[in-house]
This record gives sequence, structure tokens and C-alpha cells, in this order.
Amino acid sequence: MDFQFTESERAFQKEVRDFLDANLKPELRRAHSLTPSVFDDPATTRPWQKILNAKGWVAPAWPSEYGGCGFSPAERWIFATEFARAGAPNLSPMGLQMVGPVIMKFGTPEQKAYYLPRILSGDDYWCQGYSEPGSGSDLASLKTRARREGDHYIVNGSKIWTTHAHHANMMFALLRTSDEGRKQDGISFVLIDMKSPGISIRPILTIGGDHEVNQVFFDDVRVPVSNRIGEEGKGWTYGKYLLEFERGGGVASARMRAMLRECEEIARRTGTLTEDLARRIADVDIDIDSMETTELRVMSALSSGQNPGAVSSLIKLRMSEIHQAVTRVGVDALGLDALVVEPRRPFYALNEPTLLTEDELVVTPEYLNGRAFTIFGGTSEVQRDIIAKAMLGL
Amino acid sequence: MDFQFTESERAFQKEVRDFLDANLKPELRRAHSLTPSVFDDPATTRPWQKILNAKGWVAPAWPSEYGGCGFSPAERWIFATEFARAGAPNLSPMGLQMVGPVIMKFGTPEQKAYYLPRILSGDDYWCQGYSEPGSGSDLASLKTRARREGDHYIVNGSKIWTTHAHHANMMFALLRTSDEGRKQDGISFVLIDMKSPGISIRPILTIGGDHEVNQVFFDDVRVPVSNRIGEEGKGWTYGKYLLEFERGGGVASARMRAMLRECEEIARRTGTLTEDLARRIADVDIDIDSMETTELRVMSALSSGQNPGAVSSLIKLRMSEIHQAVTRVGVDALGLDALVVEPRRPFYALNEPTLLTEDELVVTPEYLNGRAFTIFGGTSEVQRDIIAKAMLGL
Amino acid sequence: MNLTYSEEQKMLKESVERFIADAYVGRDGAPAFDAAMWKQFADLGWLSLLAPEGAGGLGAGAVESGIVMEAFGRGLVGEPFMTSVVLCGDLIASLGTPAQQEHLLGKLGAGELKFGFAHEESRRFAPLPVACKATRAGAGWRLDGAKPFALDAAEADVILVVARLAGDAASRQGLGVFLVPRDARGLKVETFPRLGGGSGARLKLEGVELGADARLGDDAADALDRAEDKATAALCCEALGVMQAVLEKTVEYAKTRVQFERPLAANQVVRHRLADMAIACEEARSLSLRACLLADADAPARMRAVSGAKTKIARHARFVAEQAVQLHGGMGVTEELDIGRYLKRIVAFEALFGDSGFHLARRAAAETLVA
Amino acid sequence: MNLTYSEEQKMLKESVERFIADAYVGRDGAPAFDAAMWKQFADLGWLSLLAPEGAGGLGAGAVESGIVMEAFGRGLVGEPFMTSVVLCGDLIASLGTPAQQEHLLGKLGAGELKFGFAHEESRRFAPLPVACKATRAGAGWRLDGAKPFALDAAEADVILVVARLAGDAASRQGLGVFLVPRDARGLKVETFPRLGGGSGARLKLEGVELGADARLGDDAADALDRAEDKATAALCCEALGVMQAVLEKTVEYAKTRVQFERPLAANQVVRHRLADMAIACEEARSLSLRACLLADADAPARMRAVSGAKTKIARHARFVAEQAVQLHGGMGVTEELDIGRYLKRIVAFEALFGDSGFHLARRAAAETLVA
Repeated sequence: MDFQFTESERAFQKEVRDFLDANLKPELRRAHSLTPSVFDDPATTRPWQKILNAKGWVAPAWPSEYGGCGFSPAERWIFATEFARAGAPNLSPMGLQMVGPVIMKFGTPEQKAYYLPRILSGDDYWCQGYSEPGSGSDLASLKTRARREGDHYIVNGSKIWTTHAHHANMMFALLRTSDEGRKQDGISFVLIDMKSPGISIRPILTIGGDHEVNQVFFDDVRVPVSNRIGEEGKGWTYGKYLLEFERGGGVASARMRAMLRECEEIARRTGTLTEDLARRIADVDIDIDSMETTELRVMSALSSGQNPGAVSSLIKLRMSEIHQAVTRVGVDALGLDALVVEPRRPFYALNEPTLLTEDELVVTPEYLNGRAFTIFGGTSEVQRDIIAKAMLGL
Repeated sequence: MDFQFTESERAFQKEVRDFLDANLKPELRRAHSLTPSVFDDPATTRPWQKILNAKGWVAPAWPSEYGGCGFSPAERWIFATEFARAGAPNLSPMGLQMVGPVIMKFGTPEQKAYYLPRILSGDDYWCQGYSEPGSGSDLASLKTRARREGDHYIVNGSKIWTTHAHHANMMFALLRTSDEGRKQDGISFVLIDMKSPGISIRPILTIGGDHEVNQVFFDDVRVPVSNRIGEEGKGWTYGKYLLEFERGGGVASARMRAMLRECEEIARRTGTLTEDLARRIADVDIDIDSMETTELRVMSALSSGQNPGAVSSLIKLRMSEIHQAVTRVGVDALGLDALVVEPRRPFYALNEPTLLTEDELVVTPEYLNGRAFTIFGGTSEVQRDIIAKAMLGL
Repeated sequence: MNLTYSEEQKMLKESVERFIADAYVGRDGAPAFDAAMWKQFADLGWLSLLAPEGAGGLGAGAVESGIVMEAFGRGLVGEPFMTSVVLCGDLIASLGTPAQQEHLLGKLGAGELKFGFAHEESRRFAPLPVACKATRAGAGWRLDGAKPFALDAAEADVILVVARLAGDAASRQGLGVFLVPRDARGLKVETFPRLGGGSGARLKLEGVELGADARLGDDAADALDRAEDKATAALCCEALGVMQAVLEKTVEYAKTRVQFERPLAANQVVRHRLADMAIACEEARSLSLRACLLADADAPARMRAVSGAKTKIARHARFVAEQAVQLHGGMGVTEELDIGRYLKRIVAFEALFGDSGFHLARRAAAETLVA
Repeated sequence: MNLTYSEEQKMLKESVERFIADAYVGRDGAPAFDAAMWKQFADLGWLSLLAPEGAGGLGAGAVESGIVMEAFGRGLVGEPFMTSVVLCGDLIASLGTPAQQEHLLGKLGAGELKFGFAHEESRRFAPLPVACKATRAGAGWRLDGAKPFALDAAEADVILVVARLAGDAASRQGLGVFLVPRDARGLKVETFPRLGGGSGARLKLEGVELGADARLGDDAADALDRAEDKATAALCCEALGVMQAVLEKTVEYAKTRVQFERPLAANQVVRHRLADMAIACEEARSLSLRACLLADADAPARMRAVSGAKTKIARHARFVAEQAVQLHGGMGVTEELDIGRYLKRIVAFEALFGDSGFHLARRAAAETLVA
């Protein structure tokens, strides 16, 4: 057991830091820090992705053969940690972490050859068509239908919570292709061109006042059958694979730490850092210590070729709670100024003075939007069901 | 709406206080305060009950016709509050609050005439035979059997958690008289003389080290059929009536307040009253304020002839949690001395010096025994089930 | 001792609730000021409800203002009843001369004058320090300073500004309350929408000159404590209304929303969560009522009741509002449902007049005074 | 960076766990000292595990002592491994002369010498004040004072007593550690069973005369901090063992105990409670490991890790132990099951070397040092 990085790990850490020093431009860092929604805008991530792509560092988790970095588990941890510490924008996960792995595992050679490079380059911007108004946690009850007509599917229905549908040119969707058998068995995994006639998008404002998610309507939208991934009716399997991948969700402690430090800084500056708040900050900081150590234990197990076990639900659950605790510290650090509403968006494009300083602007919207963390990607209630089953055999 | 007592209420309050000043002897108060278990010993309650019986104040909740006090709801609140403030021992509820009301409502004239005066005088000391090793929350699954043989029941089986079975001369028990129909329908409510041949008692030490509860075994115990209350097979109805009565459970906030003050006093004396602990004490004190106000709202509703609604589960649940919070404050007020174990019992009979002062002796055992508060009389989990159903229609 | 409502209180409750149900419940968008509504409040007598009878009011107390505020919480009312009527009305009644009372409270009751309020100068609510300075200027006064968080100043005709006549910034002595017209020279008002409803403003006062009658009464610290305690008790009742509303909405949703072929409420965890929310509501009802019943009591008893209510209801309300969002799932975290607006109202409730930590410390200190 | 156990660590873990499972798990009664067990510990090499190799030990560190302590928690071991080996052993190794180390640690390793420990003088753990006085007496020392809570002094041969050579009671400077034989003249020892296992004692020292070699090293404050941090890290691991044991027992109980014709675990609320307990155990595992990994680091990093672990594991452990009692129902609150003994061990864990509040404040202060 060794709590120090090896020499080669330290060298890698230095390489990452040097790269960030040289390439992470202040305006990108600023745009990221001024984004109170879950995802950075494409206006922020696109230029950053170009820079990373030039270095070959877009997809740390992908295997080298598809253009991934071929990092060791420790290197992936260092990479993600340094990026979070530096305040780098988060690339959109919909292509890189969601549909990408599905295409890699279940796509045809043609699909791989076409889509994977476009995900790496950012030429395609993806959105996810899973949830529907009637099916939240109970995803398998989805009703948006793809009716076969020759070599096309005709799609009708509606998807909801579609992050960045208004930016995306492609959607991967779970669609109902059959009503026979178990409801899971009638679902197919299909790629949809967002410019297809019959698609319309309704923005949904989040509780924090941001336009991030949408409802997408399909009215006789024609999608080539060749856009299906894998077999018809096997979409549930592919979709579940993706969700597991999503829940595994990499390294989050460094980002939480950086956010907490920003809140502490605000409290220090504004005079709200009472002993009480200082202890609450310490308390959350300990939770972050704990999660960081858990991440390192998982990383170490992976490095040693061991199975880290059913910890991904635990990490998702606790990280979402820690995120909410951090954003709440922020609200309390602002004091009464947490009640100052700035309705304009995006913050990074505001060029006039505002009543709050830039680091303060995002605090309350981040708290409000952060309520979604215990809902999306499997609610905390669902995670506890999973933990009871997977960790305790209940 | 009026938060002041009326003149007559104040006069009654004074009468109660004067009575307590004159009659609550220091040794009774001491014995009560040195008892870390839920119930005071008969050695403490018997002399106190005699004094109260002479005044006619044994049964505030009973109607006058049976020897109760005929108090108004406000008077009952004042009475209970003053007794708690003064640190008076709690009379055993098994006769007065449990079997008494059942006999009043469902007993024959002969049963009423025989038992009720003996409950008031304390000549009978009752214990409750409900729970069994296999049936905790699921009381209706009880298996202790009463087989009819002429004008006797022959009882076989075992009861558990029988408070003061080792002191009692009488038990009221739910027994299985039939296996037909719903399991609730085969249960009868029977009074058992604890001196009957075939009864044996095994003490169970509580987590705090006190002998309060027991397991009681029945081996062909003969009980006259005339000892049955009401109809055969209707015992479940009578038993439920009793549980509701038990949950209504009077006034508890004043006792919590007195206990909290004692803990605060210890903390002040021993130097453990940090700002942190002072705030926790304030926090629990607010919960007590809240419960006191709820009690007064219930009392006011009763006074106005209104139905206070389904609050008894709420009060039971929260009071048990508050009790645990108070006893935990005590443990923290003791600091390291909370770890000093004094195994001898009863404390009030110790006549040698101990390592802890008298008020400190009970603290840790009270915390440990207090874990039972969220279990007996319906666990907190059962209470929440009831609240969801009764208050919210879920 | 009787904690049931009187007949008059029941009538008030029914009429306010009926009005709010008709005019407010289910409205879209952020709660903001509506002049026509304010006029109706005046016509209904709510704006003169609390004023002393001698000043043309109905002489009602904190229980009555609590009844109104509870309904206002349920309706997410954006009009500044708390600031104008409860808080500033009380300051005028306790500090003003009979003439000031009659004039100001009369206009307030008629809906012709609305008040804003500017006291604290820290980011986190605290009655001190106050550095904003009042100096003699001829027969009148001159005010200089800044107030970073003035309540409902945007729509106010007159802002009650707390300023220092003597002593250093941390001193309880030497505080005065001044009537500052919204359009006074030297007063700069930067307004903003306040989270959860109403408005706020940053004030800068640079040589604001006021007449001799612009000052309300004498040393104002005790009156401010009392008025802010009354405002806090009223806000506790408002929070109760919010809690009760989101509890009912969430219970309804849990009964009807179907997931995995059964309603959400089929999950025991959901039922228990809702039970805990119901318990929080019941405790908020008891504590807010207690705060109202003791809002006119003297310092330690009043502080204990009000600070006790605020600290606990703040936590209970956050729990209830956040869990209402949680149980509504995706829809809860959008502006499509009013659940989010209720949560914002609670976030504001927590911060106004001292957060949970502030009031727990105040309650603990009040406790020690008595021991 | 590698947080998996080495082969040696795995072997140690397996051998301790096997021994504990055979000799301890399921034993009845309160955990207390057993001389035969102590002898076996010596034979197994556990009593010399942590001593420097130069002093005849195995030179193992906090991770290894954590492995032992986790198993000891599971087995509710009553022997004073933490006091004698972890805490006093570390003080001797860091403060003692080579000769003292070799002699004392050698005897400790052979099971021939057991140490008690007496430091704090407040009811609530705090490293200061220390008023107990050490003065020169000829070539040796004379000790006067009182220690209200000495650890495992009942069975000790020698008690390590912290006494003041100079400075006032609140000063970090001027503290010394003295070797006081259990049977020294002028030493009064009132022992008591300690909640959860082991023993405690009230010490009175009245003119206790000691030889010149009775003092361990120089200014002892830093060494005490370090040793108590190591003891705390070890206790965190012990608490983890307790938590894991009661979690497993409660999961088993929930699967098998039938109520209302179905196992307890059929209740979603019970399953989620157990999930939360499992999460608490996982977090305790990460935090206790972190504390061990940083137990030899310098002050701010070590304090952050150890105090962070203690404050959080104290709360997690209480939650887990209290809920284990709760879910066991009536049986949980008796001395019939060992669940209650585990809870008592956790109550003791919380109080020893500073409760959750103490360590949260210490962690917050350590944080500020870095900022």
C-alpha cells in the first residue's frame, strides 16, 4: 500500500499540468466557472475539444485503437483531477461517454468508422433520447414508437429532459419497435439526425433559470434502419450498458473540492465565514476526502486487475449529495445576497457590471440546478435500491 | 386564542403544586431520579400511589364514576406537567392506563367492581402479556394458546418483554383461543393470576444493565374462563383499543424538559458546556417547545369538543426521538465519564460512595435504555406507516 | 389556555384563504408586485389589520398576521405585506408620534403608501453593525451610508432606513429609524428581483436631506428587535403555508404518478418521506403559532419563541421543499411546475432576518439569560 | 499510488481475522482483560508488531495496526492493545532513549509489561490543560496531581503519566511523560470497567517519587499529539470493524426475521436503511485508511486526516450501531445479543481522544492553517 504517486505518475501529472498551463485559456476557464448548469455550453466546449483533440486527449477512457488515450487507471485519475483543479470545461459526455462506448461495443464497422472520429473531433454534437414524460425512473415503459416502413423507421412520440437538444445535430434514442413480450424486449437503439423533418424542440427552463434541457417531439420522422445500433429489440441491453458506463462516472472529488474552495473564498471575502460555516465547510471537505479515497481505492483495484465491486451506485449517490452540500455552503456563504436574482443568461456573455461579482453570480443557480443531481442518472431512491441489492444481497 | 391559563386553571395549578410540595417526599423524588429504566420500581410507586389514592388523584384520565379525577383536558395537562416538573415517580401504567380502560369499556359489572378499585389502590400490580418471541411488531401472529377445558383455559406458550412480570401479581394477556379465520379473530383477552402454578419467569437484562423486562413461560397454566374480558375471539379489538390509549400517552414534554435541564446542569458543572453543546441543548429545547405546543393544541381541541385528529402517532414518534436526543445530550455532558460503568442496581439503594455523582449515575444507562423508546409501543417505522396512512391517506 | 381560533380568526382565515385560492394559487411566473392586488388588499382591510385602533386600524395581532401570511405563503403572494404592514407598520406604531401613526398607518391602510425597509449592513443578517450615519442638518436630518439589502424598496413610496445618531457601528445605542422618500435627492436605489418573490435593492445614501419629522421616535434598537421578531414570526407562518402547499401537491403527485406499474406512493420509502414531511409541517404549525403567541412578550420569552421557531422551521421547510422537488423528479427541477418557486421562497425565508445558525445561537443565548 | 494491501498485509489480516473469529466472535459478557489471550498476542508477534526493528519489533505502521484493530473491533477484544501497543508503544519509540526503547518495547513485545496511559484532566477529552506537576526530587522526580480518566490502568504494570515540568496549565510547552509503576507509593488507583470494554481509572498522585530514568524524552506535546493521532486512527479502524460486524448481523437478521408473513427486508425502508449503513461503512473504510496512511505525516496533513476520520466515523458509527439496535427490535436493547455490546463500544469510541465536535473544530482549524 502506498499513498504516494510513483515517479512515472508524477511525471505524467507534470505533463498534464504543463499542458493545462499552456493551453487552458482564461476565457475558457471563465466561461466554465460562469456556467451554473450541469453541462458547459458548446460555445465553451467546442474550442476546448479542438485543442484537446490536437493533443490526442479527448477520450481518456477510450481504448487507443479508437483514438483514446490508453491511460492507466492511475493516469486517468490524475488526468481528471488535474483538469478539475485547473477549472477546465467539461466536454459534453453524450458523445464521448455515452453513445461512443455503445457504438464501440455494438456498432457495425461502418458505424464505428463514421461516428467515432466525429465524436472525437466534435463534428457531431450528440443528445440523449431516453426519458419520456410518462417514464422517468421506469425507463422501460417508454412509448415513443419507431414503426418500420421499408428501410426506414417512422418515429412518433416525445422525449424529455433532452440536454442540449437545441445544440445537437445527432440524437441516440431508445425507441419502441414492438409491443410483444416483455416491455424491455420491444426497444431498439437508434441514431437520429436532429435536422430530420418532423422534429421540434420545446425548451424547458431549469429551476435555476437555465436553458439546458428540452422536450423533443417526433412527428412522422423518417430514420434509416441503418441508423439502428445492433439488433432490433435489443436496445434495452445497449441502453443499460450505457447507463452503467454513465454511473461509473470517473473522478468527481477534485471538482467538488474546487467548488468548495470557491465557496470558502467567497465566505472569507464577504465576512460570512462564521465558525459555524467553517465547520460545515470542514464537514463537507471530509466527505470529499472520503470520496477521493474511495476513488483511489477503486483506481488501485482496477490497476491490480481486481473488480472494485458494486461501488458505482454508492459514488453516484454520495457525489450528488456532496454536490448539493457544496452548493448549499455557497448559498450560505453569500448570505442575503443569495437572494439577488440575475435572470440574464449566459453569465459569461454579460458584459455589463452586475450586482454580484462573477464568482457570486453562479452560486444560487448552481444550488437550485443542483437539486437535479439526486434525480438524473437514477434517483437517489433508485441508487439505494441498487445498493441494497448489489452490496447486501437484499 | 389565549396562551394564558384562566384564573381557575391557575388556581388548580396552585393546588397541584401545594400538594406536591407537601406530599412528594425527597426520597421518592430521589428514587425516581435514580431510576434509569423506563418504569419506576414498585418500591417507589407503591407508597406514592397510596398518597395519591388518599387524595383521589391516582387516575386523572378515568371518569369520576370509576374513581377517576374528572379533570378537564386543561387540568389534566396541568396535573401531568406539574408532576413531571416536580420529579414525581410515574405510577405503573399497566393497570391505570392499559388494562383499566379495557375493563371499564369491555368488562362485566363484576370485573369492574372487583378490579378497578384494586387498580386504584395498587393492591393489584399488573403486567402486560402481549409480545411473544416470534411476534414483535406483528402482534397478531401470537401463538401462546389458551385451550378450553370446562370452565378453565389451559395456557401454554411464552410472552416476552413483560415489564415487571417479576413484581406483578396479575397479567392481562392476548391468547390464541382459535386457529380459524383471520389470525386476529382467534385471539382472546384474558386476565391471569401470576401465582398460578405453571408460570415461570426469566429475567432479561436491558442494554443499560437494568432488570425491567422478562420472558414469561406458561406450562399448562389453568385460568378460569370468567377471567376473560368480553367475548372469546374479540381480544384483538380490545387489545387495539388499549394500544390506542397507550399511544395517546398524555403529556410528555414537561418530563423531557426536566431531563434536559438536568443534563444542562451536569454540563455546566463539569465544564463540558461548550458552545456546541449549548446549541444542541437549545435545539432539543425547541423540539420540546414544539411538542409542548402540540400537546396544548390537542388539549385545546379536546376542550372545545373537537377531534384533535391523528396526532397520537406523531407525538409518540417525536417524543421517543426527543427522549433519545435528550439522553444523548446527557452522555455528551458527561464527557469521558459517560464511560464509567456502575453495574450495581438499584442506584437508589446504593449507600456507598460511587465514582460518579448521583445525577451522573443514571445518564449512560438512560441513554442505552432509551434506545428502546423507538421500538416499544409500536416502532418508529410502524408509526410512520400509520402517519402516512392516517394523516395523508397513503 | 386555548389554542383554537376564535370566531373572528376563523372568519379571517376563511376569507383570506378563499381570496388566495381564487386569485393566486396556480399562477405562473415569479411572484412580483401587482398594484391592483395591493388595492384589493386595502379594500379587504388587510393593510389596516394590524394598526392600532387609535390609528384607524383593526388592532389585530401576530396570530392574525400569521393567518394572513400562511395563506400568502400558499399563494406565493409577491406583494410586500410583510415588509410594509407587519414590519414597517409595527415600527411606526411603536416609535411614531400619534400624528405620525395616524397619517402613515392611515395611508398604509388605504393602500396609498407602501414602505420599504433598510436595516442590516452585513451580508449575513445581523442587527449590528450599523454604520449608516444620521447627522443634524438644520432643523432636519442628513443621512449618509449604504444599505446593501433593502427590502421591497423598488415599489415603496417611503423607505424606513435605520441610521446611527451616536456611538460606534457595533453599539446597540444610538440607532434611529428614518422615513426616506423613494425619490429623495442623494438616494441611489439599485433594485433586483428577490429570490422567491418581492424585490430587494442596494441603497446608497449620499447627503440625503430629510425634514425634522422624518425621524420615528427615539432609540430604536428595542423597537427594531420587536418589529423584526414580529416579521420573523409572520415569515414563519408564511413558510408554513408554503410547506403545507408543497406537502399536499407532493402527496397528490405520489398518489397519481405511476412508475413501474404502480403509483410512487406504493414505495414505502416515499410514504415515510411524506410522513416525515407531514411531521415537519405539524411542528412548523406549533412553532409558528408559539412564535405569534409570544411575539408581544418581553425579550427573553419572545426571543426564545421567535428564534426557536425560525431556526427549526428554516430546517424543516428546507427539508420539505427540497424533498418535494426530489419526489417530483425531473419536473420538480424546472420552472414548469410551481414546486421550484416554493423552494425559492423557502431559500429566501431561511436567509431573511437571520438564518438557522443565527437564530440557534440567539436562542441558546436567550436560554442562558434565564438560567 | 496503490491502496491495495501488500502480500504481507494480506497475510496479517487473514491471520488476525482467523484468530479473532475462533477465539472471540460470539463470546458472552462484557469485553475485559484476559491474561491468557494477552500471552497469545505476544506469541503471535502482535505486541511487537509496531516497535522499531532496532528495538526488536517488526517496524510495522499504522496500516498494520489498523488491520489488527479492525479485527479486534469485530471481536470486541477487551485487551489493551490500543493503549499498550499503539499509544504507549509509540510514545516510547518516539521519546525513549535507545536503552529505554529496547527494554520497554522488548518487555511489551514479550507480553511481560503492559502500559496504562494518563493524560487529559478535563471531563471532555482535551490535550490541555495539564496541571499534574512533575518536580525534581534528588536525582529523580516527584509527581503530584490527579488524572480522572486513565486508560487501562487496572491491568497495567506501568502507567505513562503526562505531567507538567514548567509553564501554566494551558501551555503546550513543558510537558513530560513519566513511567509510573502501578504499585508506586503515593499513587491511588480507583478502577472501573470502561463502557464497551477495557478499564479506566481515577488516579491520584500524591508525592509519587520516581527514579531519574522514569522520564521519557523531552518536551512531549508533539509526541503526544502524534501518538494520540495514531491511537485515534487505530480506534477508527476498530470502529470500522464494529460497524462492519453489526451491518452483517443486521442484514442477516433482516433477511431471516419474519414479521407480517415476510422478512423484515421486504420493507423498502429497512433495505434503504441498510443501504445507508453500508454506505457509512464504506466511507468509514476510506476515512480510516486515509487516517492510517497519513498517521506518520506532519501536523496539518496528519491532523486533517485523523480528525476528519474521527469526526465523521464517530457519527457514522453511531448511526450504524443505533440503527442495528433499532432494526433488531426488542432483542437489540437487551444484553441477550451482542448488538448492544457493539453499541457500547461505539459510544466509547466517540468519547475517546475527542468527540465528533472536538475533531470537527480541530479539522476546521487545520484547514485554516493551510488556506
